Amino acid sequence: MMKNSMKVEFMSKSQNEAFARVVVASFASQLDPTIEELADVKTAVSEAVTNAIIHGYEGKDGTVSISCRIEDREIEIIVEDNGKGIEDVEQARQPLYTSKPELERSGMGFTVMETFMDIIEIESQKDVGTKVRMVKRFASCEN
Amino acid sequence: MMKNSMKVEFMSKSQNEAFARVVVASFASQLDPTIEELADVKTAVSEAVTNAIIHGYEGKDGTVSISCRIEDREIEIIVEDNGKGIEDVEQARQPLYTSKPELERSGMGFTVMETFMDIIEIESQKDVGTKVRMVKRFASCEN
Amino acid sequence: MHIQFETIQNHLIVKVDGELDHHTAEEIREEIDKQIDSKNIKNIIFDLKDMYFMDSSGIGVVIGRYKKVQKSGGQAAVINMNKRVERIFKMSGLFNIVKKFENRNDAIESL
Amino acid sequence: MHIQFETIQNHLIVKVDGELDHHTAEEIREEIDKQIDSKNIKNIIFDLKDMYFMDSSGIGVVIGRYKKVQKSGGQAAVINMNKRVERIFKMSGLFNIVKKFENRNDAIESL
Ligand SMILES: Nc1ncnc2c1ncn2[C@@H]1O[C@H](COP(=O)(O)OP(=O)(O)O)[C@@H](O)[C@H]1O
Ligand SMILES: Nc1ncnc2c1ncn2[C@@H]1O[C@H](COP(=O)(O)OP(=O)(O)O)[C@@H](O)[C@H]1O
Repeated sequence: MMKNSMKVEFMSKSQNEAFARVVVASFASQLDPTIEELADVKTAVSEAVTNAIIHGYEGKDGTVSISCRIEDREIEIIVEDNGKGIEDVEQARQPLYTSKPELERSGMGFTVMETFMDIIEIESQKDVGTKVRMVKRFASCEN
Repeated sequence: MMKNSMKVEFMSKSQNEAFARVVVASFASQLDPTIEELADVKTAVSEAVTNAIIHGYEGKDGTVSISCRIEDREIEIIVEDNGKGIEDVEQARQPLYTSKPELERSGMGFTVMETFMDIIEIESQKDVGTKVRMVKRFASCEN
Repeated sequence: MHIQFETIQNHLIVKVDGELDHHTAEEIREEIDKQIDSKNIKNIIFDLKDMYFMDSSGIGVVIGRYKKVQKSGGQAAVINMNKRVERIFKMSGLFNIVKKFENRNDAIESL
Repeated sequence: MHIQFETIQNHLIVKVDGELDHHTAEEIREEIDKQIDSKNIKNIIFDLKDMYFMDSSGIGVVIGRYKKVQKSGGQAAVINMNKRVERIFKMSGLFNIVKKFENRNDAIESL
């Protein structure tokens, strides 16, 4: 059984969105996912990290953290910020809901995460921060 | 002026050596280093992380951390473990000195780090751990 | 990320290569709007042949450009999209406002 | 990492592709030693054409194989090495024990 874990923390700067995708993809690649599965993970991570930067910290300085755990064919990814939090998580999860239409946000971030990952759980507290937990199970490899 | 920082922590497993190289290289690539400069950084990181895993933790479970800070054209990389520590740092830095010849270690790890990075500082305490601080200054980019 | 423009009649063809995320969206948005504002553009055609990554920030960019050209009676279209980007377009209902064509000739003829 | 073997007369040609670090060193070491032990090998030639990364763990692997073939009077050589790997070889004095050749024919002729 394959077990591994890592945690990465970085500044809430938009150039770190691409960095976050590379880090998680590189870690996930130990499980030999398909290109499609890896793209799913990258997209979901991109959404959660972008949300932390623009909604959690609203462009101000802060730290975003990503914890990853691998077990068997499964990867768990937790993206956390200590930003402003989400008051109504139910509403936030609705497709097309966005609190920042002026930034041309589409309100599809959580929908994308839900579509590409197997599990997504959101924990958030106003003025404390947000924690998005996502799990993806990769198909068994042939070898 | 470009400033950015990140920290990554991972288990002391040898498959994470490649992961560590990718993470640092991906972060450093923000500074548009040359391929050669990026390879220098990857090699130095590989040496320090390998040392933490085989000498610091001696194959046992532990956590290795890497902190990176970018400022202007400079990257600072700190690789840390909470392993057994180095009793004689002077001796450890000698080319060809290794405490594990039975593992076919060459004793060239610190020499490689010194050659490829501009600054390397080692802080270590027996049974507490080891901290290797490295700095590399990238050539100014033309654009 | 790399962006290229071509104007054919009053169609603006925008080829976005690389990654379209929140970080690159801002630059892409600005550059496209500059083109639309400075030239006599009616319709916008996104060529996504070499777009390797897009997340929901890209949806926002496309909707925003659609709204902009729509104001003066224009339309938005997309060509050369891969399966992955198509999935994100579908998920967000983008095909209700942006037409998909196989290639630029089909797009130009139909718009 | 990917490793390929070819035996020409009593020369073992080992082509290591990819990354040679501490993690991959163990497998490389084992596979090479199995070849040396099971075949009638005298000399070992490392073909590093597609080795994209090597750190000091690679030095250990090369020295170890050199010592092994040397016991029975064999030699070690390296071909197709890039500038980077060459620098690491130089730094560690490896050229005192391992000869460098341009290609396999030169190596086979001279060993
Ligand atoms: N990390 C976060 N911190 C605070 N608010 C958040 C966070 N993530 C999401 N939200 C809220 O949830 C809403 C919906 O998020 P999402 O579906 O990703 O769409 P979008 O990012 O396009 O607005 C956001 O508009 C925001 O109000
Ligand atoms: N993180 C560490 N923890 C404990 N000991 C270390 C650490 N890093 C290096 N050392 C000691 O320093 C010696 C020299 O290290 P190095 O030059 O990298 O050569 P090598 O790894 O080939 O032994 C090691 O053999 C070991 O005794």
